[in-house]
Amino acid sequence: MSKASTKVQLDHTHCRHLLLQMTRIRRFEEKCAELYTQEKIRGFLHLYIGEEAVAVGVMEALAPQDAVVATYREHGHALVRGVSAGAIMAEMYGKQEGCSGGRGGSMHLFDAATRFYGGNAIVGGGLPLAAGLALADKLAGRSNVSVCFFGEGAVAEGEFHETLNLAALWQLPVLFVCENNLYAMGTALDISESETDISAKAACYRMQSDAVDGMNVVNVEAAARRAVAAIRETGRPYFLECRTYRFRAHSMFDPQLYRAKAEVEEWKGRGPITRFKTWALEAGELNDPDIEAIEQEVAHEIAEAVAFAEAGTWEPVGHLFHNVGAERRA
Amino acid sequence: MSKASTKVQLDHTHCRHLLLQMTRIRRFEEKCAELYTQEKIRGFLHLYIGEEAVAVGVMEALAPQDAVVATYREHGHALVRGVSAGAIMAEMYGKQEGCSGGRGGSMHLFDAATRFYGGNAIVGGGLPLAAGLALADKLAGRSNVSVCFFGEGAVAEGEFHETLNLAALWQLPVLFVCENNLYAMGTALDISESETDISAKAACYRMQSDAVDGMNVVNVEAAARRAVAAIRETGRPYFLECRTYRFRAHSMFDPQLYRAKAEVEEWKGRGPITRFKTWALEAGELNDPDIEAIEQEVAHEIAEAVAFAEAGTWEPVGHLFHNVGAERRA
Amino acid sequence: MTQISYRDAIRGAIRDAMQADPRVFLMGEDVGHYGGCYAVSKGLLEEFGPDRIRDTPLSESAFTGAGIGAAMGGMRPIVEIMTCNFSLLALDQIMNNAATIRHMSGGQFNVPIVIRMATGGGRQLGAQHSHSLEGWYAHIPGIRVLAPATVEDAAGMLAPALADPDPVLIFENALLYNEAAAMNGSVDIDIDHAALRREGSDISLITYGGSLGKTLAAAEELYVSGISSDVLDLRVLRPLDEDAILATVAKTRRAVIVDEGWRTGSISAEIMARLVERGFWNLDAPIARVCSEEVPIPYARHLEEAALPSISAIVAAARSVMGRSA
Amino acid sequence: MTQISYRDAIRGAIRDAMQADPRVFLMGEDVGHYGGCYAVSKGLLEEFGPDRIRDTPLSESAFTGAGIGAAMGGMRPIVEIMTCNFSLLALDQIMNNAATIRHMSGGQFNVPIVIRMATGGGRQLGAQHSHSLEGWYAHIPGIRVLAPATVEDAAGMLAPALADPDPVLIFENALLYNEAAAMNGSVDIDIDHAALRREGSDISLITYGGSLGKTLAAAEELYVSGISSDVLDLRVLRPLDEDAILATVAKTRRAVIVDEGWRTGSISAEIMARLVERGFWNLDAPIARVCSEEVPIPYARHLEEAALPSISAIVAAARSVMGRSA
Ligand SMILES: Cc1ncc(C[n+]2csc(CCOP(=O)(O)OP(=O)(O)O)c2C)c(N)n1
Ligand SMILES: Cc1ncc(C[n+]2csc(CCOP(=O)(O)OP(=O)(O)O)c2C)c(N)n1
Ligand SMILES: [Mg+2]
Ligand SMILES: [Mg+2]
Repeated sequence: MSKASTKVQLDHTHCRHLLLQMTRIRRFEEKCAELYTQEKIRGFLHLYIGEEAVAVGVMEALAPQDAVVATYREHGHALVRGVSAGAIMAEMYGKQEGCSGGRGGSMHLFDAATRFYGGNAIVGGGLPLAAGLALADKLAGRSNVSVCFFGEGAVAEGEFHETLNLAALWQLPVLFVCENNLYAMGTALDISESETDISAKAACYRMQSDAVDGMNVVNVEAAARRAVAAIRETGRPYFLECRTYRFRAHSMFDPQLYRAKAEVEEWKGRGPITRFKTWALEAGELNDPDIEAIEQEVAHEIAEAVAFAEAGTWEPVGHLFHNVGAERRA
Repeated sequence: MSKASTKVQLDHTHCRHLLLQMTRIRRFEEKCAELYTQEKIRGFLHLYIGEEAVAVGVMEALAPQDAVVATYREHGHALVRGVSAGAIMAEMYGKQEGCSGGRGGSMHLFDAATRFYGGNAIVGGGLPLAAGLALADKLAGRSNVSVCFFGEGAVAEGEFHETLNLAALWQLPVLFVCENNLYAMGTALDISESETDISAKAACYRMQSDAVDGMNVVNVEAAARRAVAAIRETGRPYFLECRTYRFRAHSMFDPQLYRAKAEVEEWKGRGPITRFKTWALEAGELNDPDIEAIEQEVAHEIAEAVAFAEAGTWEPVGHLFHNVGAERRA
Repeated sequence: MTQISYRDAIRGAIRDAMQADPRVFLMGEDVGHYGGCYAVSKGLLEEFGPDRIRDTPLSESAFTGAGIGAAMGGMRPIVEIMTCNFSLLALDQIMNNAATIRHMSGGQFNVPIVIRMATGGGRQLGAQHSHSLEGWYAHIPGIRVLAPATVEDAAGMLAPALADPDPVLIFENALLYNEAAAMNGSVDIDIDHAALRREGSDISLITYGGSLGKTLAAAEELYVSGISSDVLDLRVLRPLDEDAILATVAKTRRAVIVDEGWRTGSISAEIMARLVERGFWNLDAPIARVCSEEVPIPYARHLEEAALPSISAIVAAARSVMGRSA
Repeated sequence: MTQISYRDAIRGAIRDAMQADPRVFLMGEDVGHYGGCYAVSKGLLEEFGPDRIRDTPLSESAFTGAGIGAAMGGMRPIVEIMTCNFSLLALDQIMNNAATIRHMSGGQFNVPIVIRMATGGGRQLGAQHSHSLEGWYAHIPGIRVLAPATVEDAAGMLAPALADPDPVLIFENALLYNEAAAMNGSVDIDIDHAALRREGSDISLITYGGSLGKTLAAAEELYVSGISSDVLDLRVLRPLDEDAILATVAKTRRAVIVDEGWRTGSISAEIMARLVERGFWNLDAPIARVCSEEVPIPYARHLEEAALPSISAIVAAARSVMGRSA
């Protein structure tokens, strides 16, 4: 990959694209929240609202053959990775047209076509998988990168430590993206980590790292491009901390007793979409009609996704034992 | 505790004591090896030979009410902590007079009287226990220290990471002593850690740390005294890496394919006992009759220990279900 | 007699224990500032402070192990593992330390820890968040396993669990937290015996925890169709109250076991084994069991429902054991 | 026909697999430079190099998870967990990832991993190093569990395990590594069926893995005293070969299950349950089982022996099921 591609080209096309992607996530999830109250979507629903710049920025740096591992807060990642909104929505409806056939739900979106390896609901559980995917690529002589997203809460887990060591020791092409939104459910960072500078942890494993304003999509994209370029060049892992914030509750059950409304409002003021939109308008890269067109395009996509999900079908109960094993049925 | 007590007083009495303690371990374990070939001792037998300075130096810094957690390579720790040689030997014979009633064996020496909490055979498994013991002391307002010994192999385990974070975060009075003998079974340090400077890892958790020549008992004692004093003063954990080497095989089954004989010989040249003895003789703190007396004293102690173990009795098979639970029997 | 929820009953029990004994403290993920992921500990941080209502990092193994250490150090910790799904990360500490230290130390040390965790499916949480592992844990010698199925048991099991000098695991079925019942001020609960929740004569329905409600509903349905059931709530999954199990089946001579664990290797298999070993000649028909189907629990509602024990499956199994047509 | 050991049989199988398929690699603690803690992989590092014979740090969860990831990425990893005692540290990866990903992904991804581990007691290693967890693992849907009891199975089970598109766990009883047997050059082994290791008519002795030898010895002893036994080696603990289990008991009408797991919740309970569910009317007597006693395994030799299944206990159980005096 050429050096050039590690630079972000902020022309009209690209600005439109970034805003479109962030808007897709935002509106999609607003719709999800609505559908949740209507009980169309069930189970746990973890919204990414406020953190869109991270998934959008990082995905820009990836090639189609790269692999992605995410958490239970992964609608945005799946969407911008290229999983269709309809397939995601249908999954949350539990329909067999869903991207996981209705078996996974919100926390377990999967998609083979885009090498999207889930949707993992065990905090820290996805990190070893990403290392393994990278190991497979390395052993097979492929120059792919495996990206692993996780929250700062995962940093306290043993698997974080074990995996970072393994990846650095074995020189595995993994991009570790820590979405540091300051809370793990209701546990603030300083209640969970003795060292609250997350990006500093990479050094403990002799891993290259960077920290970036996760509310700024351009910064994230630039940092991710640098990271991915470094990984492809050196074959070694890289750690990227994205400092961000979730505007909504942890899940739909969370009364948010652990943080002040004012804090949330303050962060909302720094929202990634507002901020980027304002900048792009001021810079003249986008204009009001562009914005309007984006919103319409997104509204259309989401309406179609909902329609697709609504029209989806229930897998016959007789299929219960499908997908437990290849041939066997238990 | 006064500043003074963090200094090592190298007078005759203390030199004799240090040499005695190291010699006790050495001769005791040589005897164990012999008894193992005679099948008096069974199971796994992990010898500490070469590493004596670590246990001896560290234990000097402890008070009786402090707690100790060790690994499966813990004969030396138990001995210098004050568990009687007879009780340890009887344990390895599997006799009910053993310090764990014959239930534990070599890897599970326990002793309530000296707050010796084992003898843990899961690599890394003892670290959380030490943190918990320290938490109990802290919550109860006692100023004890809990010391946890573990090998450098344990550093790769998730429990190491989780526990160091917890101890630093909660300010628990734990002394973490890493016995870095360069190998975890046959796995050399640079095959298991991307960062081979073990003491540097403490900084990742904002924990104070030190590294010391673990072949020099005086250095270890001094470092341990500083560490324990710091813990008692601050209430915070402390990390002490002792750089050492095991002269024998990992266990009695190890053909040692992974290291060169020359390397072992080189380290033996730096052996903690030879070295300290030579120094003390040269410094005039000890003389040949002292050494002779120590050897005799130790030989006597060990002979008694073996006699005690031999004279020990087998727990009736009907007691099989004892010590599973307090009252219930399954 | 006031109406209280299972959740509030547990909170009350924790509060009582903490007031009565300064050695008791609660630790786990989000037990403090968040108020407990199921709101069990809501308000306790304010009442007892962060030393005794201790939010932990996401470090299941370390904080469970620290609980074991603290128990050996004289405290009486209540460790909350958010759900049993995450307890796998702490299993080494539970099986290799908590369950063995008394034994390995020849009885010198004991581990008076209580580990609470939520369990069960039925909320469309998918394959990683719907395990029912209580029966599986009951395999491990050296621990006691409790499954409170009623508000009364939720209120009353904690105190004896804390009084137990050895590790006690309490599995709270997450669907029960909102259940409410009228309750007396004080409860005196034992953690040794099963309880007969309904008396009948034709068949024994043996169950525990989250399946008790379904089983009682099935018993009612069966009753209407002329089949009268004993419903035995095991309450304690380890050690099993074998006498109670044998007694009910000695009376009815027929049994169905209902259990939310996966069928193979479930606690229901163990109960069948015990009945065969000591009650074989009392049996007039094969014992049946209604368990979870052997699939990772699916997200889609209809599939999840099909995977978990249902009232109709219990009724059908009982009718079949009775030799009646479905 | 040459005489080879169980250990060498496994090594040969690994070598063959690695030569045949470049996607196969072995990773685990001390598989390389040390030569494997049971010397299974001795010499393979020299032959295949450190990329394919991969020494791992002490990080059971991460390297097992990395094996799962590598399997999804197209490789065919053989992950060695030194012993099942340490596998508890990797259980989250096994149960929550390996066993569920095919299902959660709606069949898009599969996990063709083989996880080998040593199991069993009998070597005076004490409570943390003597677990027999294979039957316990058999509870988990989405994985296959194998227990090679013979040199032939040790040699032959790896290839079909690697060919299985889903996770396969192989439990090697550590006492078997030194067992030797005459073996043909090639073996063609299936991993679906149990095997009848001895034919008889009076009673079925059902077992697997490390207990097969003891069970065959017991069968011989029983034979001398006039009791003729079928000895069924389960071979595959999940999915159980229920037909074979039912068939032998249909023939003999009596059964003893022998299993090194702790009794409560053991795989032997499951076998009893299956026999009751589908073979109840074939039974002429209660089924008995010989399991490990429900204690953490003690170090002292005589106590350990008392805790594990023994030939005499099997004989006594069989005689009792036959209605003979001890
Ligand atoms: C091992 C494990 N423990 C606990 C949980 C319950 N849980 C789900 S999300 C979460 C918080 C995770 O926080 P973080 O990693 O910061 O990610 P975020 O939700 O903020 O994106 C917790 C405790 C879990 N899913 N897995
Ligand atoms: C969790 C776990 N994994 C593997 C083992 C097997 N094992 C026992 S000791 C050992 C090496 C440990 O090395 P280190 O921590 O450096 O201690 P040392 O033996 O060198 O004192 C291993 C791999 C174990 N006991 N526990
Ligand atoms: Mg977070
Ligand atoms: Mg070492």
